Amino acid sequence: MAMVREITFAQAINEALDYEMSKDEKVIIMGEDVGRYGGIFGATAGLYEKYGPERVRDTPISEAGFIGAAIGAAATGLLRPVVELMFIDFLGVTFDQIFNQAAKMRYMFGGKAKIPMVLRTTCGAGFAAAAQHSQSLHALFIHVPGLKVIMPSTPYDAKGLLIASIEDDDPVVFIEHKGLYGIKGPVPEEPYSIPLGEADIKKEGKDVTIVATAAMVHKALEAAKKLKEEGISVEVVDPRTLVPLDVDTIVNSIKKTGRLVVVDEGYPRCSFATDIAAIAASKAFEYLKAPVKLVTPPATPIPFSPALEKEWIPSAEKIEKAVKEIL
Amino acid sequence: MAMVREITFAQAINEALDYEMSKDEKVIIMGEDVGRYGGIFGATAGLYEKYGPERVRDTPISEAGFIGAAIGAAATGLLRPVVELMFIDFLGVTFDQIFNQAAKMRYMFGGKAKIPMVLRTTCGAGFAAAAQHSQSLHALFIHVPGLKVIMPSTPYDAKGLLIASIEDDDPVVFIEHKGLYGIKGPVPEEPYSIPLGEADIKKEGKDVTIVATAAMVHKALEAAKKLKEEGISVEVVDPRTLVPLDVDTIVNSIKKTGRLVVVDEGYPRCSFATDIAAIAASKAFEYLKAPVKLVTPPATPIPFSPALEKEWIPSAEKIEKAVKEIL
Amino acid sequence: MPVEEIPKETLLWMYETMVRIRLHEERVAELFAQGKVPGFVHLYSGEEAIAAGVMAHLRKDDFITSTHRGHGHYIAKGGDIKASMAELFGKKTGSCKGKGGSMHIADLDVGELGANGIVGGGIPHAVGAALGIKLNGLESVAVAFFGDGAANQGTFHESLNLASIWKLPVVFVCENNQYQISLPAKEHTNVKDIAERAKAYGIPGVAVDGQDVLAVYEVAKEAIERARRGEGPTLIEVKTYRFRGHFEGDPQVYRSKEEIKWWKENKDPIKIFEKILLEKGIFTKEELEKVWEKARKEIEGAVKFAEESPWPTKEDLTEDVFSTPTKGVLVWQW
Amino acid sequence: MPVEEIPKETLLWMYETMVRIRLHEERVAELFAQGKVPGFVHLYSGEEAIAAGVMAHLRKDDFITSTHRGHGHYIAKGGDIKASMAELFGKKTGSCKGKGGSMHIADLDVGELGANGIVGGGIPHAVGAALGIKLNGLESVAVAFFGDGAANQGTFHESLNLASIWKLPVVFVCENNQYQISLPAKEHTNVKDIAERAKAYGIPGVAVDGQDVLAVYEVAKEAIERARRGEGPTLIEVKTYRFRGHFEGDPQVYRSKEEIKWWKENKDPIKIFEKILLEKGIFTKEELEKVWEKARKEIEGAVKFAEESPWPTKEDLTEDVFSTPTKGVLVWQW
Ligand SMILES: Cc1ncc(C[n+]2csc(CCOP(=O)(O)OP(=O)(O)O)c2C)c(N)n1
Ligand SMILES: Cc1ncc(C[n+]2csc(CCOP(=O)(O)OP(=O)(O)O)c2C)c(N)n1
Ligand SMILES: [Mg+2]
Ligand SMILES: [Mg+2]
Repeated sequence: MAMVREITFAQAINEALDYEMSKDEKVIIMGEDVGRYGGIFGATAGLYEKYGPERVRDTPISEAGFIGAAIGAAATGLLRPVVELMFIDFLGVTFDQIFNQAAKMRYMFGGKAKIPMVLRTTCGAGFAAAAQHSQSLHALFIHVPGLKVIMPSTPYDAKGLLIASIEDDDPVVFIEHKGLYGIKGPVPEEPYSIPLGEADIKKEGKDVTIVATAAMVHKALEAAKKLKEEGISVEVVDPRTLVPLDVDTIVNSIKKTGRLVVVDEGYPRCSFATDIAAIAASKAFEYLKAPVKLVTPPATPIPFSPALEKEWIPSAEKIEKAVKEIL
Repeated sequence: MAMVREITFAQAINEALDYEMSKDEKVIIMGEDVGRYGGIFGATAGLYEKYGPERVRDTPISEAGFIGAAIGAAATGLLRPVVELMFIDFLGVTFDQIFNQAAKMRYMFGGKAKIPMVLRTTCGAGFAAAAQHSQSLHALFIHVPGLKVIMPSTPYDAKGLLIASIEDDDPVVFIEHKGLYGIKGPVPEEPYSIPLGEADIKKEGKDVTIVATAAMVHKALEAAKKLKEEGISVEVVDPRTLVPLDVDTIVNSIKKTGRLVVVDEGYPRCSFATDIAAIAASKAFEYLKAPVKLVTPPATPIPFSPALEKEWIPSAEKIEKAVKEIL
Repeated sequence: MPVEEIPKETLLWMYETMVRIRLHEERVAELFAQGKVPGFVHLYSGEEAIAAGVMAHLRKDDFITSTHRGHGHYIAKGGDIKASMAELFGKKTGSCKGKGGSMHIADLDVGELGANGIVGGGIPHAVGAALGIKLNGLESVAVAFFGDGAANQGTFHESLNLASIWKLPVVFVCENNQYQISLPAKEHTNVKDIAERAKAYGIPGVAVDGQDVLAVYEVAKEAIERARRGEGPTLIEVKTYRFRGHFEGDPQVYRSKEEIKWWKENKDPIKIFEKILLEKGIFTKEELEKVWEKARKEIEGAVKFAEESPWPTKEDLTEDVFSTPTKGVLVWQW
Repeated sequence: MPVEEIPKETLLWMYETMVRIRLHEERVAELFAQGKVPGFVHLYSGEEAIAAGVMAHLRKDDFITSTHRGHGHYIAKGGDIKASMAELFGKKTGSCKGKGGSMHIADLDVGELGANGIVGGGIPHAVGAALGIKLNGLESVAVAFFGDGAANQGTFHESLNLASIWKLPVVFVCENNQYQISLPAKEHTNVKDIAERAKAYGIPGVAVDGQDVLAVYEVAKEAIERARRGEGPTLIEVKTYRFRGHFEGDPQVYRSKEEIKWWKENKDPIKIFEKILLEKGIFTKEELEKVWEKARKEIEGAVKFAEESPWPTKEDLTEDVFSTPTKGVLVWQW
């Protein structure tokens, strides 16, 4: 194979959507401004022109209504909707449909329902978008049994995981970090699928394990690079799929390094960070040589001012510091 | 003082409400069937008759509407609403109002707003009420900065904490476990307030710390009793206030015992259980002599059949087993 | 609608359906009182004409979404009473393997997309089913059932608007039984007819007497045919009354015994229908009695089946969360 | 409303308010382009007559709830432009200490209960404010502003219903600027006038031309006086048009340059008002020009203040989460 071309994360998402729509008529896209506008972040660009307004469907501001409709359509088996919640921050107006309906139907109905739908949404701070447009709320979805939760960090993972998600017969919450849309990376032109539930070791190392997702993977890699200069070898584990979780890869890494730092952009408590720490404390305790470190934002809403926001988001410096504290 | 009379948990809640309403005209109650019916679990019984339909207000099924209204009323300073969400499971239709509005207003407005409101709600399995009427979703509230989260386990705590919550100027989520309404305990007739943020050691011990809340406190005490017969001394810590959290009391207990079991009726991941485990792993690691054990339900929706539900809920037996595993 | 214009077998089917629902509900009430059916149980007695009058027009490939008060919809849509009775008991042979119970009974094979414990939760699902129908070019329709209380939930508003702008083959049936648990409808809604709300979405709305199955049949016919023709949604408000408490065990402090008695005596949909069928000489008394007998047998058979069925076991607890197997685990064995 | 019936100082105030808003918005657009104002910025240019015409009837002890497009409401309700400009810059002297920004500007001291980043999120707050007013026996009113897109959100429905059944002193003002970001209103709503939706709640509804401040003034007067008299809520739909993109940086692929041009040339609310004021000889050209001058100075002063103000610091980050101190901690220093 020739050198793989590089495309952006947003383009990778777009390719996965395009491929699935071309392959299966049942795949449709619904959401606010996904049509004419091509999605507020451009992820659905060109699809309205290619597949028309019936299959790329602009919706009113009725998230409970149209996400509920996606669930109903999926339950009938007549469609496989990919529905967009413009910002993850808006989940509050539609959470019942996601956590009580989509997540529970199969179980409540004794395994007789399939809900093949993907809820695509965006997360992440760093744009001075303030308290209601910057959150990383994956923990709220992870908490609720019945949802698969995906959070890619690279264009390659984005394409492969989105294809796998759309082809999955369960409700999948697919979370795209706004700060990643512009990053470029190698992505094969042909379609491919990355199995859900498989972590990826983004960098091997032997002194400390860092578990991080989405944008935090890149901060962790940045920190790892700096630490390498000081002779500290960091392993960066990217779970990619937060539910189900590849616990083995995480535990094996801790077994190797004996030390764990978890980096998460979600709020600190009842979070993905505490999740991984709890796994370490219960399943890898004997391998741990030092306290587990969690690098998270403070327990505050997200401030608007860039001067404050940059303090709020976990930084490479804070990760470095945390690593050094347990060495 | 003579012997303190015993009343039920539901009566304790009722007394706190009655006291606050009698004391402050701004305190009003809103919710479905809180009036004529006296609340579906009887917690507001008699208040409609005493304070009338304006202050004890039956609402339509519009949780986002009336909880949002409570928030607006609180923000004006004109009222101090105590609003009831009949089951915590219904949070999904109103979550935006709670987590993006009530929780964030003060911070977003630079400290200029006060939101003196209490959201009372009920949680807990054990009544064959199935997947949408049995959940314990406190983790979802704990996750979001800006909410105080209270979860009492005894009639005494219920009264004192509810009085403190209503007198607090911040949005408080006050969670009552359905399985506790009927339990009796000593409760002084006079009003009293238990400071938010103070854990209570429900039983002292020296071999293992169990952290548990609400109904799980009683299961933990049951297990502790059995274990005592085998010579194992268990300390049961009831945080009571989940936000803010009395970390010191928890860490001090681990310091003493060197062992931790967390028992929680919430779903396992990104949960109150992982929270406490993470605190132990990061802040009490040097004291830990054994892996942290988490006793939680499985990662499934809550099954209807009593035959399954009893397996789903953490039991005293499972707690006993967990304790023994780390001894 | 003049009874003469309705095929005799449809009349019989509606009568049978109403009787089967009534007997089912009254039997479940007993079983609840005996402690055999646990949990929250909301019965449909008094409202049978709605399920029967609407479902008379539906086919197996049509879809419905239901509510916490869903037994009647399930039965009328063709659900299996044996499986649902076992479900109410929490048995492994139940339609949801005992995992759902009364509030979550579903039968996707007959297009019953589920009862729902969340008021208003199922309305958008019907909209989605209708979208699926439309995009697949099918002739089916979807019907959403919900109560008067549900009509104040945000999902009602959003769903009717979506259905209207997208011109979907869906019919909204609001079962106005005049109470939202203890709250009288006139205290939660400030319009005479909830059907008037249709205008807010530019769709037809019609209010009808829900104790008269022929009236329900007629308006449902028009709405469903309209939907099948691709002309879009309709809101039907059916005025009715529930004969029992909100749920079993409800002390009903909010309404008088006289009120309940009046409705039972004067507005029992089965009695009203029966009278017409007999007066017009469409069926004999004996023919109708046979319907009761047959239904009674069916229900007793279902109860027996449920009682004799095994409980689900520990192993069943963690099954049925996901459909597509994946790597990775659902963490809980700490 | 005949301009003669409106007090001259009110006319002047409305004109001033519209000019201040316009100049503010156009200046903020520049500052955004220069990178001085970060984040999402939704401007109100073209819609000024609504804020001015409604707020002309409000007092300091009345309440409003606003939207993501909230600068106009804030200014018209009496908010301090210096404080809000500093807020837009993210400075410590901002009305929210830099923590809120454009989408969360609030000034509780003048009854402005906050802009809102969640479409429809503020509507229930106005209902609650009105409930507070009613239970305290006050004469105040609450006004909820929101867009055409917001009228399809569940909170719209629930709020209007609550206000109606409880007969609250609240006025709902739907600013129909014909777009929900890129979606034309006719594709998200299937009724000619959103005002028709009032009937679904048994309250009055009225549609009005939002480019004509006198028309807005008139309908707002009636609705607000009605609310003050304790006669309950009104829904006002104001037909308007936004002159700029949905937010700054919007490529506006969804509408033509010609359309925008037409509106700016023919339907500029300031020009329309100006013409009447001059034609009727109520103010001279010079008097009106002075208004612009004064407003320009005010805004430049605010920009200067904002530019010279200090940034908030690390220490500010964790302040202002809670108001009542408690024991226990907010865990994050792991
Ligand atoms: C979102 C939500 N809020 C509240 C409830 C509690 N609840 C269950 S049934 C009911 C009343 C429903 O009234 P209506 O829609 O008229 O139906 P009915 O019971 O009269 O058939 C309520 C409030 C719920 N299940 N879901
Ligand atoms: C609940 C929610 N959904 C979606 C959005 C994203 N969003 C912000 S403004 C907007 C359009 C609002 O349209 P409208 O109500 O007409 O107000 P306008 O912007 O036209 O003034 C959308 C979809 C949001 N902020 N909140
Ligand atoms: Mg009802
Ligand atoms: Mg608009």
